[in-house]
Amino acid sequence: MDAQEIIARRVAQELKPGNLVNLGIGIPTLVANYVSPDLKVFFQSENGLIGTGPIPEQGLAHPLLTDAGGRPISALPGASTFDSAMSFALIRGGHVDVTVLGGLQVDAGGHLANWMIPGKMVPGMGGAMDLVAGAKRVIVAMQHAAKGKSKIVKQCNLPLTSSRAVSLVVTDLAVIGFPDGKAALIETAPGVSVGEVMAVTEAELVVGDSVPEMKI
Amino acid sequence: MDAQEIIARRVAQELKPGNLVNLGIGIPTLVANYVSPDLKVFFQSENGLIGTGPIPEQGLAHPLLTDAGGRPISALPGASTFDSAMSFALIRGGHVDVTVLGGLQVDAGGHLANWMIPGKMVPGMGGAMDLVAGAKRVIVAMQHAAKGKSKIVKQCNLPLTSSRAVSLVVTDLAVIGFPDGKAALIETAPGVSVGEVMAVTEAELVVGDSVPEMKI
Amino acid sequence: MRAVSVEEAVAMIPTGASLMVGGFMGVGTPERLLDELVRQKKSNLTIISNDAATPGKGVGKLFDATLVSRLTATHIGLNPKAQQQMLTNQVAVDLIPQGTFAERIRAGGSGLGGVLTPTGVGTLVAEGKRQIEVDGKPYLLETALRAQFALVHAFLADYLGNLSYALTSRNFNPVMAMAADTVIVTAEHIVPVGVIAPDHVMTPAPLVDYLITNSNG
Amino acid sequence: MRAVSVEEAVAMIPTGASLMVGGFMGVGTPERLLDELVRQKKSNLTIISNDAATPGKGVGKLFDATLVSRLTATHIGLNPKAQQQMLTNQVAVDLIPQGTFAERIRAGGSGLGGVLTPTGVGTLVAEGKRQIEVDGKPYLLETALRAQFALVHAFLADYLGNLSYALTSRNFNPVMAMAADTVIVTAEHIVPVGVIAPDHVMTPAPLVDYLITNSNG
Repeated sequence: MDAQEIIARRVAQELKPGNLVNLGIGIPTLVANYVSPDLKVFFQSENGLIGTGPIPEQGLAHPLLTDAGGRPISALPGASTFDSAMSFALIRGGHVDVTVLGGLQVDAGGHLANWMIPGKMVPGMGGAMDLVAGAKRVIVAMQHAAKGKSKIVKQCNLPLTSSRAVSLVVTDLAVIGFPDGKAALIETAPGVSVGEVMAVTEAELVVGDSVPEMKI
Repeated sequence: MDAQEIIARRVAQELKPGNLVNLGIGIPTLVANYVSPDLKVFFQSENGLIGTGPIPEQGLAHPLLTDAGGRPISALPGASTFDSAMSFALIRGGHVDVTVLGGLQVDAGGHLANWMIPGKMVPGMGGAMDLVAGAKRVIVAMQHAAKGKSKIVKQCNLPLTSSRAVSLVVTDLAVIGFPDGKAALIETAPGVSVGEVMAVTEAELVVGDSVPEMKI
Repeated sequence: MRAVSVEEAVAMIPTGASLMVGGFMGVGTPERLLDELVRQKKSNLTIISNDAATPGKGVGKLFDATLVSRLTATHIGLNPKAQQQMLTNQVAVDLIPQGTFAERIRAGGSGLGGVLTPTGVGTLVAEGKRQIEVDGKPYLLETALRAQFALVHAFLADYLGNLSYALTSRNFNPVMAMAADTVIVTAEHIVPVGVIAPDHVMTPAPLVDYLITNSNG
Repeated sequence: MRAVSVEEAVAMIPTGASLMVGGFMGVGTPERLLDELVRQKKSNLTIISNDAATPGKGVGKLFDATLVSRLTATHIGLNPKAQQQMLTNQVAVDLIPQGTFAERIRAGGSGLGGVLTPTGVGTLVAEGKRQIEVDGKPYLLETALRAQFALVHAFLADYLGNLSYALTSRNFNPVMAMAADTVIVTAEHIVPVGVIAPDHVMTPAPLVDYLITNSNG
């Protein structure tokens, strides 16, 4: 199982029946592959759709039915469409149960930075700031480290996406939560020891007596 | 021609082709009777309809198609319906070209009081405050005097509906405008002299060299 | 979304609850829920509704049964019973402009703290409110409004909970369906998934918590 | 509403005008109006649009032709030309959160001075903005946004100007159709009055100033 699959499978377990879920681009998009249709989860595309389905078959793509990247998408039976003011009323208003977003850094207090690297081209935050400010639960799905550097940091030195803390971080090595506002190691990836996680994590992690392995 | 008909006929002349118009209850409602269908004026009912038509024939009333008083109404071809947030976005946002409202008092500065008499039962302002704050033009349609007392006063002693001045007042005796923020006599009703208007008006009126009669 | 009977739904509403009730002069009001509130004698209610309808109709039924202790509305001129209960201080009434009422509820459902409106500036409505200038123009800060429950009436509801409304019965129903902790819906017709086209859904399914399925009325 | 050709419509837009342009990554964008803006070389434009689309598509065409001097958007990551014009200061770009973008335009069209949003509090987005507390919670005051022209693309337009939008091409079109002095519309299909049912009209006719009637494209 590769790193992305570990992350996507583990995040999928966080979704509950009937949840309204918004998936960011990158690893978060893969989460949909591991969610059983029986769960009846609703996926929102912030360009104005609830009920997104798989990529349409050749010849069945409609130019006016796309995802937030402008790519053809399908709509499941029971889908609904709406304008952007409504789409973000749903997001900001707490009607999205779970959003899954990529991250550049998450710090020991659960703060996320995922939209800007100073000195580099800034493409814009799109819907990320509203999602972190408004969704009921914010889950960050990302690699634990990049170029050998921990992405779970003591304090973000990149600009924050929100002053609100995220709910959960799922990486290829661990699941990290923020009970009492402090980063805590909740699970380790299969075959990864607590010591191995600690060794590659810059932030201090609260560790309980026994840390279970992800069941994926 | 009775007082109400004089007022309604004269107000109707203020409506221009394609205008979006909101009529209040009472005398304002009568204005629709004197507007030619050729004008293609759109009438809005603030409970969520553009394109109100006449009272439906017996047996053709639908319980879910009503005016703001809850009475059956009809919808003309090309009508549209919407929720109350949209209805007042249209009103507050300046998309309503003309609103015609009843009045208790209008003062020399054009301020309207029409929602509350202290000491009496206060039913609520409904949509009146938004209409006066937001419509492009606000026309007050009312009797010039009530119980022998001028309703065109020096200064309103009843609570104001808005700090914004109205555009025009049409009464059974006169048309009064507010160029430069001061009440001015623009027209008199047929057979009514300038002197007669002045005699029953508490507010000072600016009067030009010649004041035309309403052409109704 | 869960399908429940009207009796079960109303049993979940405690005495003293705050309820947003859709409808405009009783048009687009979930009458069956109001009848059941009366039958189960849920009293001391805080009601947020455009108006008080008329005796015997819509929200008016709650005043007939003297179940209301607070009311936020825009106009109660056509319900003498509600007026009398206001004058005798049985009901504390907060009357606010209709556009402000709509925006406060929309803000409550959209995660906004409030909006700046020109409506009411320089009037009695401004009393006790913050006035904020933007580009030299004064506005009132009107804050978000929410309730524990929203009682909503749709024309069509599908088996997932997607809703559409007909003609002037839409009014405050869609904004209220976003501004309460729990949303309970009655519908004129409950239809299979797909009958309401995606573009015609006015309240998306995930917003609805309970759909009343008693067949009568 | 007046029916005009695309040439006449664009001739009304002066150089240096501010334009809201509907669409999301080019989906729901009035392409014919953009093509004609390029053909008539309307330069120095202030563009308010969710994104910069991609080169050759939607708003991207205006960057291809270097007609833009200011851009307010939420994301321009998929248009390298727009990015380059930002980096070389040919275009002054204001990037704002997408929900804030939607609300500012909605406020502009609804007569609101602004809204209070939690989005951006404690981030770079808060710089230079008023922070206002409501019930102890901090919000940013985000002010209304308007333009001289809104360029809107509908799926259906009827002969009066009523509009409906299809699927994800709705996006910012309805809010922009309320937030500009002059609203110009292209539609996939122009249909007789009555084809769009009253409940399915998303932009009521009185909001539309000009409907493009050239038969091609």
